[in-house]
Amino acid sequence: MHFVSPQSTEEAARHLAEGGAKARILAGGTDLLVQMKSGMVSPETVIDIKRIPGMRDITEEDGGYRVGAGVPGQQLNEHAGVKSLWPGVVEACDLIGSTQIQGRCTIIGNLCNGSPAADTVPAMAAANAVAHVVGPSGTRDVPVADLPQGPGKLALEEGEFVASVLLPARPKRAADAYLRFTPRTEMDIAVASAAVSLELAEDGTVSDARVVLGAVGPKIIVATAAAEAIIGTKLDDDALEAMTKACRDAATPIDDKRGTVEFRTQVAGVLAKRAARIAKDRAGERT
Amino acid sequence: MNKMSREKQDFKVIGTRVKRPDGIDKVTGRAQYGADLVVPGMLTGAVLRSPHAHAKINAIDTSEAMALPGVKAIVTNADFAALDDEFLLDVADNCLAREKALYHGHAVAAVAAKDAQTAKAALKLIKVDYTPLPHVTDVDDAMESDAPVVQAGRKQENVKGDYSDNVTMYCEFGHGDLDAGFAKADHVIERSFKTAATHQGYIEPHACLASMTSDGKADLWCCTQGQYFVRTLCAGILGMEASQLRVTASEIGGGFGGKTTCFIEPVALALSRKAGRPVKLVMTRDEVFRATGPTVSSSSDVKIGMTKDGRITAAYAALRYQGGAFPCETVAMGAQSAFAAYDLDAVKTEGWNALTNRPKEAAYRAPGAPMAVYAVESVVDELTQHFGLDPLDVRLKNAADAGTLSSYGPTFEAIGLVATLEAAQKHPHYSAPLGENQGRGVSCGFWFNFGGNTCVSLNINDDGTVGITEGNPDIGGSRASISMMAAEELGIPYEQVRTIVADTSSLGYNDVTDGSRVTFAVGLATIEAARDAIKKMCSRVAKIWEIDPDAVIWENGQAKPSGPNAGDFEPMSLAEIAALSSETGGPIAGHYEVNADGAGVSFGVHLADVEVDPETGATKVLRYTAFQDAGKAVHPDYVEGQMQGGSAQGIGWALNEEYIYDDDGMLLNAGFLDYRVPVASDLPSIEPVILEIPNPGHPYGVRGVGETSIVPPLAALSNAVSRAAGVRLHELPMSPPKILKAITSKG
Amino acid sequence: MSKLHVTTTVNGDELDFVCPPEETLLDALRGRLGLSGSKEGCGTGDCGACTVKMDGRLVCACLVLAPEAQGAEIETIEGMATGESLHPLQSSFIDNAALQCGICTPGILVAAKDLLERNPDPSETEIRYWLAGNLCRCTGYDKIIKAVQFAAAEMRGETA
Amino acid sequence: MVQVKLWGNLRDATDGQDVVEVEAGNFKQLLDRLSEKYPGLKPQIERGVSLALDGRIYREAWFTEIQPDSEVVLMPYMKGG
Repeated sequence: MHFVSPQSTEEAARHLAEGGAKARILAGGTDLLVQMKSGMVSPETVIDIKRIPGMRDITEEDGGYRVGAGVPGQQLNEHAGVKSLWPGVVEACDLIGSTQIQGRCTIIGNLCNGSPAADTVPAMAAANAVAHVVGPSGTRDVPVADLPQGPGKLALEEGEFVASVLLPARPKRAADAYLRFTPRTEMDIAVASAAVSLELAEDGTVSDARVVLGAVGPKIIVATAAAEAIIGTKLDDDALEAMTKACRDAATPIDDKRGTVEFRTQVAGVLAKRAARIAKDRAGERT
Repeated sequence: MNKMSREKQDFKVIGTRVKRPDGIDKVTGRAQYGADLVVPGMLTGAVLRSPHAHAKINAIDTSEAMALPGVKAIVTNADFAALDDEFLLDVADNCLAREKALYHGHAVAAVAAKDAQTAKAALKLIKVDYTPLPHVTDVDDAMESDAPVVQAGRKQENVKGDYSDNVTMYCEFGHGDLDAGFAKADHVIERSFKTAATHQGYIEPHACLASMTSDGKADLWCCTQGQYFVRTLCAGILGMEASQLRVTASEIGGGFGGKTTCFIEPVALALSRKAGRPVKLVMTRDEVFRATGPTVSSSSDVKIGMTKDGRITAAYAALRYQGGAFPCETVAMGAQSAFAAYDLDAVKTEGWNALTNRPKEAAYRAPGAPMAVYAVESVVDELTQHFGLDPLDVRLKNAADAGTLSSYGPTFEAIGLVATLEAAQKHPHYSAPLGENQGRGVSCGFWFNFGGNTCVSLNINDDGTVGITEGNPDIGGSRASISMMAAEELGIPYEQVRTIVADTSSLGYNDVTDGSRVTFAVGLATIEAARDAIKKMCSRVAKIWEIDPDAVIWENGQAKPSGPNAGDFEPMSLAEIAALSSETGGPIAGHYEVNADGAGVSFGVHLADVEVDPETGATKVLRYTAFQDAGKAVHPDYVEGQMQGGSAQGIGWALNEEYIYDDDGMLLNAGFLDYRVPVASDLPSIEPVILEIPNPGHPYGVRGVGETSIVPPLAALSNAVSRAAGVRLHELPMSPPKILKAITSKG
Repeated sequence: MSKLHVTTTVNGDELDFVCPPEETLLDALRGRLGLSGSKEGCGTGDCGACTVKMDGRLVCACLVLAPEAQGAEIETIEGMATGESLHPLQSSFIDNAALQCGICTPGILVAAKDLLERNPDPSETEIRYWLAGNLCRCTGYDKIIKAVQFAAAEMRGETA
Repeated sequence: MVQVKLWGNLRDATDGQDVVEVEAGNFKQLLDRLSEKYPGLKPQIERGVSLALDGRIYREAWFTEIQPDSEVVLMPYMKGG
């Protein structure tokens, strides 16, 4: 195995392209090292991107925030600006692993690991976050929601990697929330999860919403019908009930060691309902 | 054995909260655990494990792996001695498979190489020719007459009936006329239960360092609950003489019963013998889950009859346990424990053990009892709900006490169950208000406790301090407790005593640190060794004073004349006597060797409050109180620690912990991510309430305390969930999908 | 495979070692630098026994590649006491019987020290969540939480 | 004579009796006599048994004295964790 620490994204992309399927990007390493130890992957080249300038920075951009691929979870959680603008993304990030994992894990690693149960991916997708992709033939910006293609699969070309994510600006009276279900309070993988991002009109009516479910399908599910069920409402019980049902209809989970189809479907709806209420309360406070 | 009771005495050291002698080493990272020792020329070992749940091993080709540069030795079962002892043979076959791989993760071969990378690479080059065989992992399936047979010819003479050859033993306990008892009941409830296999979950993986030379001498350093037993097993498996194998126990990073046997130690010795170099072998966490002892999983039926005023008229339990691919008799312990808390006119328990394609069961804190008591306490609770009675009242009404004919045969001596139940009833926890979706559960628990083979040497140093050599790894503060008992008996400060754990060449045989035996049995031997030393000191003083040895007594750390008739002498302190030891006949030491009995059974009662989320089935433990008869608590902090630790393990067992197998017999959750032991944020503060009812079998009234606390939590949690959610589960763990399903189907 | 030369600062001392690139920081600390106070309980970041501080943040040393430590500042349990003086947390763990087998203790102490540096007066819930990544199988956590609270009070000057 | 209480399934070896009588002054004698008188008990005794004497459980201890009026209960060999 080779260990390289490129100084620029271009250099990193070159290593990645040269290494092909046997090269891996190392940011926080909290997934990669586990996979290496279990023998799931045996990379010939590991590309540590954390020494590339800017990779460990959170910068303000057009009223939103750009988060570098090397920013550890704890750094994001500590960022007052991001926390205020996208509290749901931050709480999703905070749920990944332990304090120690927070010292290393990154939201982009969480995205690129390709797990349908990743905590930050539904939250970023609900936030309309945009991934900045660097590759051998240049750069492109892709909505986070469009990247996951299935367990371990992303819509990235060979040699491409995600260098940063933009959490966009948003108006006042808008907020998000993320909830997941795990058997333990911490140190666990989502059995089902839901992120809700919404905007309120001045009278408190939901003017826009995005509802995204995790761990209930081979990839995140952008539950458009669920969002439509609450747009134009004040999140009254009927609207929430309709949203809950729409979430359950959208879910296509599997039975595995972590949960059953029945349980995941049921709980995804419950989580979306609860997350919507939290997001609404938060939005009400952002005036 | 001196049975002098000190219950009324004023203790000076016993009952205080002194600092543990291993504290600084453990908070600074200096303590040396199994994987921490390094010696020159050391090789690294690694083990190849079966990818099949059950397969015949046709051939193992190691030639390619041996040819890899840096590989120094490869061993298989053929490198072990030819054995005829069935017990040893099972341990050996579990360490390295002989004719068949019996479970997913069963060790098949092992490598020693210059470093870990090379050893790992070599494993991939070993070619094993397997013929996969049909497998079985569920206990009820394994008992069916047409089940795949894991090992044939292991059935004991006591097994009757149309079962498969997997059923290795049967047992039955009890007394009285069940039919007549059930006829007297106002209501009878019969339920079936299942509990999953759970792992001890010690944080330190098994690790050892073996060094064997060509003249047959060997040293072994390992994390174990019993270095002497490791010596017995390894010497047998390697065909060595015990005297040639010195085993040193490292600091141990948790055991809970799981480190009472061998998994890698004979393998490391065989590798070292073959390579002519020291070999270190350390398990990964994955290997720990796949190939070391979880406890049994169980299936059971319980039937209990009760009168409307809460008197149990008859009780029956059928217990079916599987302990993996090798015979075990854990079910006998369960069958004896099931109804131990009750005074019953008619009671019967039956137990069966079945072989399955799972790892060989190892002891886990009160082995066999938690799953049996869970089933019994669930049905007792359901009956109290049926009649609308108070759960503690019902238990008090039926509680076993001194003179009760126990459900397993003997008549109880003094036991503390009634006092424990009364303490629970009076505790503020029991009357605290509960909110919506909250419920309170109660359960009793029981464990036997043991004594066993014990040697202690107590040396009086010439400066008047004391060194104690004992042979049981310190797993929960026993070095401190042993020093305390010696200080108490000798009448000197605790700080002047140091206790060390000996290697197998430095002291006679000591049983494994198990059965909650150490503070009881080693403590007893320490007190007797101190008395032996006192006797010798008194006789030295008698010579100095030129009086009869019987005229010298020991009081507050001093030798004194027994009375005015003995003469008028200034008392001599231990330090003064020690300083003159050379002049008065040489070094002074006390010894005691015993196979201790009289450990005294122990009871606990736990109260658990939970809240169940009706929309997700999630259970949160809100409040937890554990009451236990501990006998005299030598070091109350460590007694509390045992009660809290056992409770936490029981809570994990009740809610989330389980071995999950797929249809191919593969273990799906061999890691701490998906084998969910409780984390700090999962638990409330666990309040321990110690009751000190002296054990008549120990000079200070000490009772074993380590194991009982894991027994009550299973039913306490299940009973609490039943009251919080209005649904009763009959299966552990009570994972959220199961609870939600029960809530949903209730409507 | 080519080995890498890594220079890193551990507990204030600049140290260096040579290792294969796939070696973890935990293996390098234990095997190459003789710092075996950090323990491997799982190797997958699920138990916290290998907790060390790296460039100001807690990490599981088992999930860091040793070459990543090039130029880093690392704090381990071996650096916690100052000479003969134990850190208040270390003393508190002994005084409050917060350890039984002790295998999880180094990781918990390193994590708790970082907590108290960030938050000198954490609530019980905050301590429990902060330490959720440090498994302890012996104690049921109760005495650990109390020992952290006790040390925190002492460090705030509110000696009991 | 000492009365020895057996656990349930051992009845198969003693013509259905729960309690048997043997002449014994200590545990060793008791186990020897039991094996002689009831050869069906021998496999279990060889596998290991504990004995409860007046409520106290002993795992080995051949020479523990037994009084004729003692309560003696044969139990399986015990182990802990």
